[in-house]
Amino acid sequence: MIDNTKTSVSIRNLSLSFGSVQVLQEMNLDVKYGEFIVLLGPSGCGKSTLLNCIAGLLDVTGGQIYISGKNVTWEEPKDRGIGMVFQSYALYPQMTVRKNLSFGLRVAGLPREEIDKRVKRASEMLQIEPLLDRKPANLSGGQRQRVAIGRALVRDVDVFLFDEPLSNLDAKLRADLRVEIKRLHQRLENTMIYVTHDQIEAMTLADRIAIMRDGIIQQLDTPHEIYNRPVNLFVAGFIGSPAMNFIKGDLKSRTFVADGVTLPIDHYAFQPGNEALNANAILGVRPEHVLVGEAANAVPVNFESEIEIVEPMGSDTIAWARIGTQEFTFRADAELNLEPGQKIRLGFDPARASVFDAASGERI
Amino acid sequence: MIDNTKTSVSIRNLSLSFGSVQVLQEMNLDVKYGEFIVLLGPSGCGKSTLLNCIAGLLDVTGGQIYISGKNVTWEEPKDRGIGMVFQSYALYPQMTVRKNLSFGLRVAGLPREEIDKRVKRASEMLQIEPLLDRKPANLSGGQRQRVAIGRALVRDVDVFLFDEPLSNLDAKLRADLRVEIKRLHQRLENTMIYVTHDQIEAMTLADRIAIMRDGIIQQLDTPHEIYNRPVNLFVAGFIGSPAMNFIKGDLKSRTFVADGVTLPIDHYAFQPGNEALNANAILGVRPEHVLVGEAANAVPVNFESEIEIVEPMGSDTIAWARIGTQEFTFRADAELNLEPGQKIRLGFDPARASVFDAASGERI
Amino acid sequence: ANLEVTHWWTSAGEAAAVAEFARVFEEETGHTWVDGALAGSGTGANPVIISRIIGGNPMGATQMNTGRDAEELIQAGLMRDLTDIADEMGIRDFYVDESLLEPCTYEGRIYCFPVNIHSWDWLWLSTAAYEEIGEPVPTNWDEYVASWPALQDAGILPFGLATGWPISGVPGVLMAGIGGSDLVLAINRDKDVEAVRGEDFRRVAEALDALRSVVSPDMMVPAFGDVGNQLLEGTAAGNIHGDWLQGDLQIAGGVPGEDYECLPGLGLNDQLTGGGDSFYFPVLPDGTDPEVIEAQTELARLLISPDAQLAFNLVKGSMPIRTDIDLSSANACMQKAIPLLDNGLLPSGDFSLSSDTQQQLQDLSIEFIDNDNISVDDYIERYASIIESAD
Amino acid sequence: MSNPATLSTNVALDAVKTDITLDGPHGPRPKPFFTPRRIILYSILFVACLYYLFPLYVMITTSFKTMPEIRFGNIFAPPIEFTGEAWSKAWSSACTGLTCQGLSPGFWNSIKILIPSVIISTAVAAVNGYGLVNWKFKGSEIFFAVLIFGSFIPYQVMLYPLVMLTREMGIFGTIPAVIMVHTIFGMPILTLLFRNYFASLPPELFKAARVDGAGFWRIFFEVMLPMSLPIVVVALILQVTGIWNDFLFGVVFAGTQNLPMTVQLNNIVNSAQGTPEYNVNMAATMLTGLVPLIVYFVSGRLFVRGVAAGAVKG
Amino acid sequence: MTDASASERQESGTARYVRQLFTRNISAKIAATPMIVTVLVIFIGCTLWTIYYSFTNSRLLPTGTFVGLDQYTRLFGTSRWNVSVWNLIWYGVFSLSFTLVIGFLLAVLMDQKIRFESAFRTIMLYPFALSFIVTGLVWQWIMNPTLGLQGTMRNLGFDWFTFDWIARSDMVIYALLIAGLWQGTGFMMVLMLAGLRGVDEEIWKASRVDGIPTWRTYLFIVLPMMRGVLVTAVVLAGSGIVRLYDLVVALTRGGPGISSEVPAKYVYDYMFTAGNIGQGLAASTMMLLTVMIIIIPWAYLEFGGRGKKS
Ligand SMILES: Nc1ncnc2c1ncn2[C@@H]1O[C@H](COP(=O)(O)OP(=O)(O)OP(=O)(O)O)[C@@H](O)[C@H]1O
Ligand SMILES: Nc1ncnc2c1ncn2[C@@H]1O[C@H](COP(=O)(O)OP(=O)(O)OP(=O)(O)O)[C@@H](O)[C@H]1O
Ligand SMILES: [Mg+2]
Ligand SMILES: [Mg+2]
Repeated sequence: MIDNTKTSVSIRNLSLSFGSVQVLQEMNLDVKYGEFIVLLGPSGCGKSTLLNCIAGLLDVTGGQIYISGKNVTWEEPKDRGIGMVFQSYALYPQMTVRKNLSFGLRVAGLPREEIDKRVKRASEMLQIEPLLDRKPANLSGGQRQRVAIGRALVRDVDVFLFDEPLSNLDAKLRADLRVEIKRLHQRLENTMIYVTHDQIEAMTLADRIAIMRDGIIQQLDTPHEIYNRPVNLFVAGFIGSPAMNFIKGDLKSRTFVADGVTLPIDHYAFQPGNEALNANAILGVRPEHVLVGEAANAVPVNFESEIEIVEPMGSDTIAWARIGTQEFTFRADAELNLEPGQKIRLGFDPARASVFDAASGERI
Repeated sequence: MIDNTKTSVSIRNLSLSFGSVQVLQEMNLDVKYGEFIVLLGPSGCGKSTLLNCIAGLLDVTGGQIYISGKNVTWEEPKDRGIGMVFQSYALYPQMTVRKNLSFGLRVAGLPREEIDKRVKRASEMLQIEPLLDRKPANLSGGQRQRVAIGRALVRDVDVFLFDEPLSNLDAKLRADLRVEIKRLHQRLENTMIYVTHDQIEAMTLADRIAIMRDGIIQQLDTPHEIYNRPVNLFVAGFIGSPAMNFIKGDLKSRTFVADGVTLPIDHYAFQPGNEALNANAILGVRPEHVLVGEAANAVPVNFESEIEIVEPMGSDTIAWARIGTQEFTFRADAELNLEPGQKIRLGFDPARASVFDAASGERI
Repeated sequence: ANLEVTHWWTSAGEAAAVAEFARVFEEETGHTWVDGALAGSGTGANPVIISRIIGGNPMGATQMNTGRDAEELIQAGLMRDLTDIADEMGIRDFYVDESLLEPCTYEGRIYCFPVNIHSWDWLWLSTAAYEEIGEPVPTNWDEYVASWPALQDAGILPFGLATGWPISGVPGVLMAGIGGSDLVLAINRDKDVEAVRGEDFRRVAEALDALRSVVSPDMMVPAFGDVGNQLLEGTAAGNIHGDWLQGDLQIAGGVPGEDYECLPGLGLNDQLTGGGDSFYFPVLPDGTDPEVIEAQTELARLLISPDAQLAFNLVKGSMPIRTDIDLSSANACMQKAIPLLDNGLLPSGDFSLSSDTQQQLQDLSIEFIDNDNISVDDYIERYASIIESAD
Repeated sequence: MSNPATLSTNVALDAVKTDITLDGPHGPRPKPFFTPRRIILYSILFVACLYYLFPLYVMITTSFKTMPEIRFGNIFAPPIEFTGEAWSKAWSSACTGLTCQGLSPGFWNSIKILIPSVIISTAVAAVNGYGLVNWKFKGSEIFFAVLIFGSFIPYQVMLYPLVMLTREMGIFGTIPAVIMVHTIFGMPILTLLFRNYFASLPPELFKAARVDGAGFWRIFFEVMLPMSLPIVVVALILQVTGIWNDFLFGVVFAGTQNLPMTVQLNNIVNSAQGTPEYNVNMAATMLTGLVPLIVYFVSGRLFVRGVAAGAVKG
Repeated sequence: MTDASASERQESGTARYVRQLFTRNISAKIAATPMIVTVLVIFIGCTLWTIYYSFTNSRLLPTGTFVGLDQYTRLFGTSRWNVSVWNLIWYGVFSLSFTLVIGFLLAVLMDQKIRFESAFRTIMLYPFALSFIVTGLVWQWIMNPTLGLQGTMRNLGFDWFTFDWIARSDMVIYALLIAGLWQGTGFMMVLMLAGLRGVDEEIWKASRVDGIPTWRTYLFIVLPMMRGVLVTAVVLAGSGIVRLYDLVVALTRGGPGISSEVPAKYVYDYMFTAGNIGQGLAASTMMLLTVMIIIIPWAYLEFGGRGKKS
């Protein structure tokens, strides 16, 4: 049976189809108590669907869902011990904030004092006390989302589900609320499952990130691992901005040959057993791991190239060069004052690079 | 008189009101031939309105607009020598790409061969030849936007107006098209006026950026200047992510005192005449200009602080600490492995900081 | 030429009668009668007719309520002056009653021709019903009222009634029959309010009160033609309705004196109230084909010609407006009426009251009959106040 | 690592023992389709449908019965002696006054009125809506508000002045008069419909066309109209049914030569010649209702969508 | 740039502005004329005409002299008018509340992911395609006490069966109601359904997570969110009610007695049958006033409210 002491949410072989379209496929996922899991993936990959299944808003086609050790596969949403926060806030527009917070509790028949207590606590925690008697129409986006979180909060649940809660907000508010959600999590120590499109959110909030594609989890790991050791091309390309450079070439006895340029990558941390592989391969190098000018000479792999385009971005500059005939992007300090046409030395540490099998896309 | 040889678009005392709401106020702006101007500002500040005035899609309330030296204030849009690209693409859905491109030319009554020639040239330039016989519904977002650009291109105009052309695209496509627009500009040497919300776009594309607020241009300068020498608090806070730290304190004979902490900022480049000012002031420090640990000791201003929150973002980490009682964000290399609770030395170079008058918000 | 003639004679008998006009018109003049029948009696047809006349698209001729209605149209110069035709035909010599022409006369000129004397003053009785209860057919209103209980016991409707306007004529008939000629003249012609409040009118009101106790809406049939059927079948014993009901009775195969009986003036009065259906000839717009105007003239002449009069009225069951017609072929009921005509006609409400007043009186009577809460006194009072304000 | 799913499973199962029994769903069973709730639901809907269908049923059956059957039979019963006589009589030989041509002349008159009225009223409203959205002028919103207010004025009030107006214009009693009246009274709701629709199109399209140099009509015909097919269809449907069902304007303004079918229907039903022939009446009623019904059934979804679209946003 | 030339440009700009105001977008202005003329001449002009002549004693032709409030005094002293007004109020209240309630209930039922939804919808909506004349005739036939439903049921042996509302003064208004509802509820249902479907799906999810029973969600959350649809529905239904005429004429002709008379019929009868235009127009003016009372709050909500929001 499920180990109650460890998993808060456990998903077993979950499948879900809409008619003939299989959206989730035999999915397995275990979330520990107090963990902050972020679901990340391209649009339509099934993130919301998974969240709705956990919440009980969709009837699953197969498999089981356990929350706090209890099989809730066919339980009503309200009995699952979950709270949910939506992208569109989904506040009841004609009720005041206070009523929005308390409506579910009143329906559940809680005593008045208890309701007041909980509303008070939640609104203090989210600093929305001054708003309690306003209607949602008179709140800003950030305030609305705070109320929506509050509505989940008053219900005293074990698991919080967030479906892109911040994507309707502007960049600044998004950053603020992100920090607030982080603080909330540190304070409540609840389990949180959080869907987003925003990598920054994912990286900064998550204990673990699940990268999904076509209803299948590609990689479930800490942000650090996902960033540094993506398991396949998809994950590697999906995470990071600007995107990782993918250089096509051949892996031959620990050297990588691309367009005749030979890159010695023996410092690369191969997956166990893959050290001696010869294959068509793709070398992934993050633009921010590229060293420029003098510094490049300090790392094992370095080469000279001509800068084609320069995009200054304030503190940093993104520049395009080539490795052989292939495009190569890198990030440099703005102080370097790079110019198109300039020849410059570039280098990277193979230990921080990734190598993928060209055929399967898997990390080598 | 307007100097024909230099200004492509010239705006003189332009005002525009919707009813009682004054959206643009006595605006003046001169754009040189071949210049790439980006309009940046919060939502509702009047960016689109300004663009629409230039295009002739809104009747101005007062002032004049000159394009290529000609007063076009009351000219029809088609007679102004402008092309416009919209956020929503605004392709005619019932026409094929080819017809979309040629519609304006047909309206103008150009001969068939001329039309074909221009459509051919534009579609080659934008690599949309294979799409010419499709309808917009069958194109991807990026392709649609390319067609929209093509529609401006075929008209052989002097000035291109872009209203957030990329904000409907996803991050990856946005980056690609950004580069393409940059290439197009390098090739056509047209004047371009470009509205965006995206700082990265603004920084990377612009020759000059105009930061707008409530219908008034706050600062019009190169990206470098705007980033490094914002003229006021608004510009300083608006540009840069994470946002600049603003530390409240008092400026006294070239030292800055905040919450009892004294920061010697005599390296700061004061505006001429402001060197000896004593005032309530705000010190602005960009998180990415903060030096951490050992390195901090090399700069004039440094102090010790405790880390409160850490947001890992892949290559970098954003961390929150305090200076006195005030929040202080900084960016550090991910390799430093910062932890909440850790004590660490922070420092910055006052030469790269900004000091503002607390009352007026202007740079000192 | 084609001449469009509008009218609302759409019930079986009426339609057959108007067909006689058309036939004679076409036979004798070679013009074509374009029939513009408009159903829904005055309510449905009047707006169309009036709006067409004032809208400048008049028909060649039209039936209309004789009387005050048309006055304004005449004033506005929209109706053709027929005085010349009338003089030429010597109309005053043969018209059955000068009073009939009065409403057609405006400032000494004649603008319309009444084509028949139609009278509401008839009580129709079902022979079959009285056979069923084994009583003789009543010979006047009082006997008829006395027979109601027996009829009701036998499950026969004492009084058949159609929904809508047919009820509107009943009060007038009762007034003439029970109240007598003087009362009619006092109220309708002289607008004498005291007469309304007097004893005679009270008897009329009481009769109406008695009548409303035996009519109920759920027994009403959709059209007055259906009442005719009820009489013939014997499911209803009596009905007050204008002479044109006879047209329908005959078409349904009824024979007067055998299948049904008729009592002009309710068997009480020796004068009939005469209204008339009149034809007006709108002034045709400039540029109209002279032939059409000619056809109009000819129709005007023809409508009151002896042939057409006879043919029409025999079918319609009404009295001709000419005294010089041999009515020996008229049926038994009409024969009964002929002697009454010698006593002169009582002017009908149409003639002496504006349609506005008539509408108000009709509204009142319909309300009274339907609503038992309105007492006889109320009825009299309200009737009086309408007459008081009548013009 | 061929299957990423295995990967995630392995990673996940670090924390959990793998001996979970995978034997189908646990917990309360999903609800079956035929719950009592759903049975009640369908029953209510079914009863509601009976109410809506009953008149249609009565109309149809009655129209196929003979008169004796109607008199003595039962309103529910299907016709015993199935006869289409009433239909043919209603269509071609029922009498009004002296003319016994049934509804057929009215049918063609209705068509004669319908086609130009529908086209012109829709076109005018489309241009109005387009102008109101894209070519606002001072006071255009006020005109629109009055227009909407006008749609609530009882028609009878307008009848008299309109008669005088059309007379002054010299078109009273002709088809152009009916067209004008239908255009006027269709204008509020149709303009609203088009205005809402055009307002829902991205304004950038219009701006792009302006920049491309197209003028009022060019933008209307080449850019806006091709995109407004759905709403045009809706407007056509509303107008076809509305104008077909009209009685008052047809009878007053169309002129005697052009009396529409509804007038004929009224004449046939109300000119009781002898015993009313209910079967003929019903057949005539059905015949008159047929055109809007066919339009409605054929256009089904569009009708609903348009009616809703026009009203919800209004 | 010298001062003189600058002010010269300024001036030419102003002059151009004035000129452009008239010549600019000339086609747009031409295209708007049908609407402008309709509004000014028909809706405003005719309304003023109506009001003006309601203060005269015009008979068959609008030629009367000014008589002040006489027509109104008479109007409110006339029992037929008063009955008409009361009928309209009763009919209005019932019809409005029933169409809204039934429309909403049906829409809710239709919203339960039922099968054959479009068939149900088609059946409920088809009467809306028929004219009131047809509606009135059919129901008159069905409600005919002897030949219709009642007669049939009695013939079948159900002697107690009574359905003679059309012939009873106190019930006839309900007969009108039945026919009116038959014609109009389907439309309301479609409106409401569109409104229901317009509610954000996430609201439903939120309320399910909150454990709020379906009926409470409909009543306390979704219904208030449909304000726009409801207002539209009320206005549409309301204007239909005020105009009520065809149905009455076809179904009851105002009877029995005057028990189903309505104001529109009063207007029509007095204007065209009784030849008393002054009286008819006074009644129309009262109807216009009623419409104003209905529509001004709506216009305020719709347009005033919208102005505030943006
Ligand atoms: N009710 C539904 N009926 C049919 N298909 C659906 C339904 N809901 C979702 N889908 C499909 O399921 C897939 C996954 O949808 P889902 O909403 O879970 O994606 P997502 O990852 O949340 O995307 P996004 O990031 O855009 O929100 C999509 O292909 C979608 O088209
Ligand atoms: N047609 C209009 N009527 C009234 N006010 C308007 C209209 N169009 C824009 N405004 C107002 O003018 C101001 C400026 O609008 P504008 O669209 O130019 O902003 P913006 O800077 O483009 O914003 P965004 O970044 O959101 O596109 C806003 O306050 C807006 O509400
Ligand atoms: Mg989603
Ligand atoms: Mg904008």
